[in-house]
Amino acid sequence: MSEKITMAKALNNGLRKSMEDDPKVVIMGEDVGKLGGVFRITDGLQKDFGEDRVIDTPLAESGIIGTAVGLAIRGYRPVCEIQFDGFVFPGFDQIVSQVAKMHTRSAGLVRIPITIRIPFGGGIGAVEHHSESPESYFAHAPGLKVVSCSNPSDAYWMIQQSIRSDDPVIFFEPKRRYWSKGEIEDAPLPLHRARVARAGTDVTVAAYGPMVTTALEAATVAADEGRDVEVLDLRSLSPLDMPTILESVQKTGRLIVVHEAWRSVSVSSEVAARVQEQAFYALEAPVLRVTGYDTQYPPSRLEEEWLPNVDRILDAVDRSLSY
Amino acid sequence: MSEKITMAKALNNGLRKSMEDDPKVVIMGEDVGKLGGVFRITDGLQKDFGEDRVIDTPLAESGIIGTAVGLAIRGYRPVCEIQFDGFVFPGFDQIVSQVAKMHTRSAGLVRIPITIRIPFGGGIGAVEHHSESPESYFAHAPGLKVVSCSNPSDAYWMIQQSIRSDDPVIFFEPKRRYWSKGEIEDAPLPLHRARVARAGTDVTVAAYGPMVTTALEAATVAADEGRDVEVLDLRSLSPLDMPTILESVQKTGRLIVVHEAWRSVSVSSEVAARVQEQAFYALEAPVLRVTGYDTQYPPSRLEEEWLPNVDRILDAVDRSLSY
Amino acid sequence: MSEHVNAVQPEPDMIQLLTPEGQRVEHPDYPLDITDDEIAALYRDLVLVRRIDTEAIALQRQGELGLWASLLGQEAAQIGAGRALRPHDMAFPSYREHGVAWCRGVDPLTLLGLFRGTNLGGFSPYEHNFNLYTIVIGAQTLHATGYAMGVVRDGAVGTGDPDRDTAVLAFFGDGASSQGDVNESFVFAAAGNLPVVFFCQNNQWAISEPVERQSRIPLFQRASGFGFPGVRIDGNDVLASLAVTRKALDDARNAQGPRLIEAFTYRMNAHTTSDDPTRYRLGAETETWKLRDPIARVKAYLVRNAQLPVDFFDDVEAESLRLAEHVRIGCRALPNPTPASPFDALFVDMPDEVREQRDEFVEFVASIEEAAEV
Amino acid sequence: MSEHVNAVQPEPDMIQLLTPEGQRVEHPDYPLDITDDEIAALYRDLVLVRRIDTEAIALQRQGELGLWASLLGQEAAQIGAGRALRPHDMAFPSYREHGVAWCRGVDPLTLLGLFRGTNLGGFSPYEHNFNLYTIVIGAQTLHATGYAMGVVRDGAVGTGDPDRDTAVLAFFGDGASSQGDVNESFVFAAAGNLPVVFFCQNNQWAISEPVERQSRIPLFQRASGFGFPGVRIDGNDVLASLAVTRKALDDARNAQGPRLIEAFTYRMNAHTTSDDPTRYRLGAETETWKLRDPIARVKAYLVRNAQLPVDFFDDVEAESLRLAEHVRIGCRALPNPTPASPFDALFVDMPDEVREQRDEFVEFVASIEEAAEV
Ligand SMILES: Cc1ncc(C[n+]2csc(CCOP(=O)(O)OP(=O)(O)O)c2C)c(N)n1
Ligand SMILES: Cc1ncc(C[n+]2csc(CCOP(=O)(O)OP(=O)(O)O)c2C)c(N)n1
Ligand SMILES: [Mg+2]
Ligand SMILES: [Mg+2]
Repeated sequence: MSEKITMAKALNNGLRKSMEDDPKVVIMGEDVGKLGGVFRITDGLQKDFGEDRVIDTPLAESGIIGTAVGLAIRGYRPVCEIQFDGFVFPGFDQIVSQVAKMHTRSAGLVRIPITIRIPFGGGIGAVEHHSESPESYFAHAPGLKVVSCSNPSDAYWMIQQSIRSDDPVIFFEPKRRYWSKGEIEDAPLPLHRARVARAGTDVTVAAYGPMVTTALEAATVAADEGRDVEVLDLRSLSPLDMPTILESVQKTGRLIVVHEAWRSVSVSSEVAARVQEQAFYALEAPVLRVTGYDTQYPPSRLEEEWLPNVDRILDAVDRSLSY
Repeated sequence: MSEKITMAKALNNGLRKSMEDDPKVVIMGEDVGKLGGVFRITDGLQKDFGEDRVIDTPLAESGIIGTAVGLAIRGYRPVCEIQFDGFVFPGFDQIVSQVAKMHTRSAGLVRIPITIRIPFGGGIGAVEHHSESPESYFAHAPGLKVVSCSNPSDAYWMIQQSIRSDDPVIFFEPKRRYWSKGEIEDAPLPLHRARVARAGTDVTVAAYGPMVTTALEAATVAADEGRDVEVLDLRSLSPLDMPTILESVQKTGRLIVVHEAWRSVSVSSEVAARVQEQAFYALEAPVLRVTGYDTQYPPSRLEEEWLPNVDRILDAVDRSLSY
Repeated sequence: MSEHVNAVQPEPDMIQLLTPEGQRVEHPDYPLDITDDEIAALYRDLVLVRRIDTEAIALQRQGELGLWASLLGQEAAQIGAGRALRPHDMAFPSYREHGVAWCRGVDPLTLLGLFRGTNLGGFSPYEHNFNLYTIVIGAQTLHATGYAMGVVRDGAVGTGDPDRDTAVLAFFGDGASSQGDVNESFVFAAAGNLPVVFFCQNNQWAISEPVERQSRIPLFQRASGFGFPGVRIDGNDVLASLAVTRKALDDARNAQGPRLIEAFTYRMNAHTTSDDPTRYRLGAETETWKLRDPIARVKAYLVRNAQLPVDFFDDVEAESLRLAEHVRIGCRALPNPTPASPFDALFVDMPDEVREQRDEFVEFVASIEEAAEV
Repeated sequence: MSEHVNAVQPEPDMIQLLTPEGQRVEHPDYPLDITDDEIAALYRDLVLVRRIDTEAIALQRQGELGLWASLLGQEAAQIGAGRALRPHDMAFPSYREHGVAWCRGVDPLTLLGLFRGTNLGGFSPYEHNFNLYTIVIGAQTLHATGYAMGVVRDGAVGTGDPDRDTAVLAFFGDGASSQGDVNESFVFAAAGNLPVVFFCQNNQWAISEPVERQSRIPLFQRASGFGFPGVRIDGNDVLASLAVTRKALDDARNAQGPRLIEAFTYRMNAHTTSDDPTRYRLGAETETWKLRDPIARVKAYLVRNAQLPVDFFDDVEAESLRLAEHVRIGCRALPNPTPASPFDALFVDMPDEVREQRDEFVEFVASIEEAAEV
């Protein structure tokens, strides 16, 4: 085990490693060069790898994704940075109609090994469009793989695995955890495997990205109250690691899914729908969800309450156990 | 009751009525003028209402939606036509970041009464991007209302209700049913109410848009086998009419959700998630789903099999009843 | 031969009516009939919006605002454009147009909610014919274009009646010029011959990216590719901004179609209070631009040429202090958002499922407040 | 003064090297050294791709294809451009570039799968350096631009080595010129000085919308707004298309940056076989354009000037009949998609959940086939 580093640094190290390992890896996006990105995730990379491999693009997300597709066809392995979650939508068409479909369209003859990095989620006191959780949109689209890291070690390994993936990966980074520290494990889990972040027997709380920390905090509080909460870090939102989820539910009989994203037609809807089907007799309570409400992301003075938090998770634990 | 007309004609009549009733209603899109749209839904409207009210726009979906937002701010009530389902994505940013958010952003002081018509779904032997079912993307976004009609009467009434709605409505038209005929009812249901399309006691099949007909066909076959299937036409995908859905599930204890859209993170995920939570003790079997598979929409020579059909629904009925 | 190419023009002509030294100069195409009192009024605007900006930055430092996007250096471009508008014209800002808001009569406090996190804008575009700030780069240019379509449909263009004919002014930045939406706006505006003026504040930077990352030719020339006139002005010259924008708006309202103005200016501060420009640009560049300060030249002109009341400059200074206090005190007094507000403002016609979530949330917030009180 | 406006030019100059009457004319900027045999080869191309088109329309009528997008009238633009490409250049078509595909050596049967519904394209862009058809309007221009970024990064531009230096050719239509993606391509290509040539077939119509709905100035002028050269050619003149595209590609590969070519041509048929143009355009217009037929003029030239084998025209005709038969028979023999194919081609690395759905689907299809056999 190594020293503790921040998630931001872990991502930066992971990107650097990928660029060293494969000369076809290029980083592209707004302000990724000298500035190192608004979150400094690409800090120093342009200096070390040059302007040809760390590309400050014009300000146009469709252009970023669309040219990445062309680079991929030419044999490159582009890593696109979307500056904030709310700014991915001008590139949405290129993502769902081109990135996601090109491999099928070519009967498998073209590979589009693009990684699209998106800092996501709230809790940083930002203005509109800077705190969104758009992962559900992408998890609906076949042809995309969607993952999110929750700690520095996963950040370090998962970004490299995503870049190495021959399939396109939408990589969600929990921006409010960028500065939290942790050690880097010696070896990674497979990219699309969920992880038991805390073993427990009474109820399962499944989360990902920024909410894993919150779920673990809730589990700690619950433990004081004599409730043994198992916390799953889903890590991969598409595909979902159903065996790991089902194993946990078989054990606890109760599941709560937590994310910041809006509730309706979201990743938690899908988890609930699958679990109630695949573990019908194991469930002692309905799958509950603790999520962002179905409103616009609120002004930051309200975000602490609006976001899923320990209180709301504990409340769901109570409700689940009361069935 | 009147004579039978096609859904295409019903929509055309509904649009005409809306334009007569309110001079602020304008229709805009690609080829909506002289051509009357590729499906002729706006046939004759430009001739009768002039080029100022039926606008052939430049070929740019973001432009269509974005200028519609401006027209709405100026007091107009734009009805945008997206030519085919697969072409809504260049306009996705304007829809989810502007159309959906403007009312909240202005603390409720601006209204965006835009209707976005999207012919959707497959089964017409078309090429790529012409057979998609993107409704789940929109049902995830707060600030949008999402509906779909399944028959000429609903088409006639729901399009008018959508246009009259002071909230933005994404209006999904089942293109493969455009030419199916039906009578126009004298009065409509409220826009966001589901409808019992066929009463039954053994199992509920909930569908919308093109799949309602298919569900009814399946119910007829099932009846021969002595199974009494209730068919719900959801009509409104956001908001969902949960009281009607729950009432049916309380009665039958079994629910199957059917749509052409991809399964993962879709409208059926949401229905399943809500029903298992809100009718946990009423369910005698898990909520099952009969949907498009999580692949790209296949080449048309495979679409008949790929799409949900009577066989697959009947199979789900069997599975549900076997619990 | 029909090959068209615009060579790179390193320093193309810019319309200038007031030199950095405060010299009034004439331009044949843009005669400007303006009294010294009117110039003094512009001076007051410039000073006051700079003061609002200074105060907002201070408030951000003190933790009262989450963020602020400074307009320092761009006052002239904004005040000139803002004062060129007629009351019934409509303006569509991006997120930095505090000076334009000022000219429209928007109380600066109204702008602070977004940056303080008490609302997402929260004002009506109709009150001052000034639209909400738009953060998604370029999106507002299409809204302006659509609004202009509405103006045409209302018959409020080219009638010759100045109280009826209406123009629309759309603001965007040099970075924004690369967005599809901005270019689609040009397409729609040109094809429809719409009464919209596109006002690009080329402040040389899009966060850390210099304008050369976006374009290899001056941005005003973009218009020529779409078939309407583009012009570059000295964006630090309030008189040029006023005269050229006024003419462009007049052209637009007289059914001459769209116009593009590129205001050549400079972002003197960081992109926002979150940004650190020392990582990507040299202090020397900023120093050079200080010599072209938009306020100093107006003051120089007034001192040298105008017969102003003796206390004029002191009065403006005093007024700016009062305004600062208004901003300072008012900001802290801005009401926090109620828990119900995101739900209440979601739809005109609230669905039951939203109402249920609202009630759950309101109750939840009340319960933690109660717990906190115990 | 720096006001720029392009007045509407009703009939701007077009580069033409062969008149509709079959007269060879010279253009100072585009000298074309071409033998009569080479022109004869172009004639053969033109005739053969027209035959492919005719045959495909017939197949659609017979229910063998779901749809077809006819290139009738646009053969010259496409063959000229296609023959200007070098083998290692890359072409990014839209969905109507059957003539370009032909020049790249793509078997016409390869194109039919998409329209027959047996696949979604299903071929490798690498085999002939010809990308898959792209239906979402404009998307491919960004792919071409990104590919050109890769070319630059590979050091395959401006080296002076003709076997190494590579250019990219991106096709789009007049309607597509309005899409954000196309304009963003211009931004990226200009800012990066990329070796990409944008080839716009202005066939006057985007389904039912005449080009005036998209632009009030000639489309080749769009490039000037982005700072690179644009040129209009007679799109019904295969020699102009060849010469101008060749030069543009050479410029691009010599690191001169992007180019825009507008081929002024006409869509003689319906938009696709699903379309009914009588609803929106007059037959007279089509009649006029018949006089500018791209094939007739080449034949006229050859008949008048070239020393061809006596059987030349008959041979081409015979070859076209054989090609038609190849298309006719081959189309019907195209393999239907297997049930597993949408699943197998979804990812390189198939997740279990996709595998499960695949197995379920394959089993389901087998079960109905069984049932049908019973
Ligand atoms: C679609 C989108 N992408 C990215 C951003 C993040 N962002 C905010 S401001 C900015 C730079 C804008 O530059 P410019 O248009 O020149 O305006 P300026 O800030 O200089 O006034 C960027 C990239 C955004 N707001 N919207
Ligand atoms: C994004 C998108 N919107 C709409 C369509 C539907 N559509 C197909 S072709 C076409 C017209 C294209 O016109 P143009 O670019 O001139 O090409 P042409 O068909 O004339 O070759 C339209 C609107 C589409 N394919 N993609
Ligand atoms: Mg800028
Ligand atoms: Mg065309």
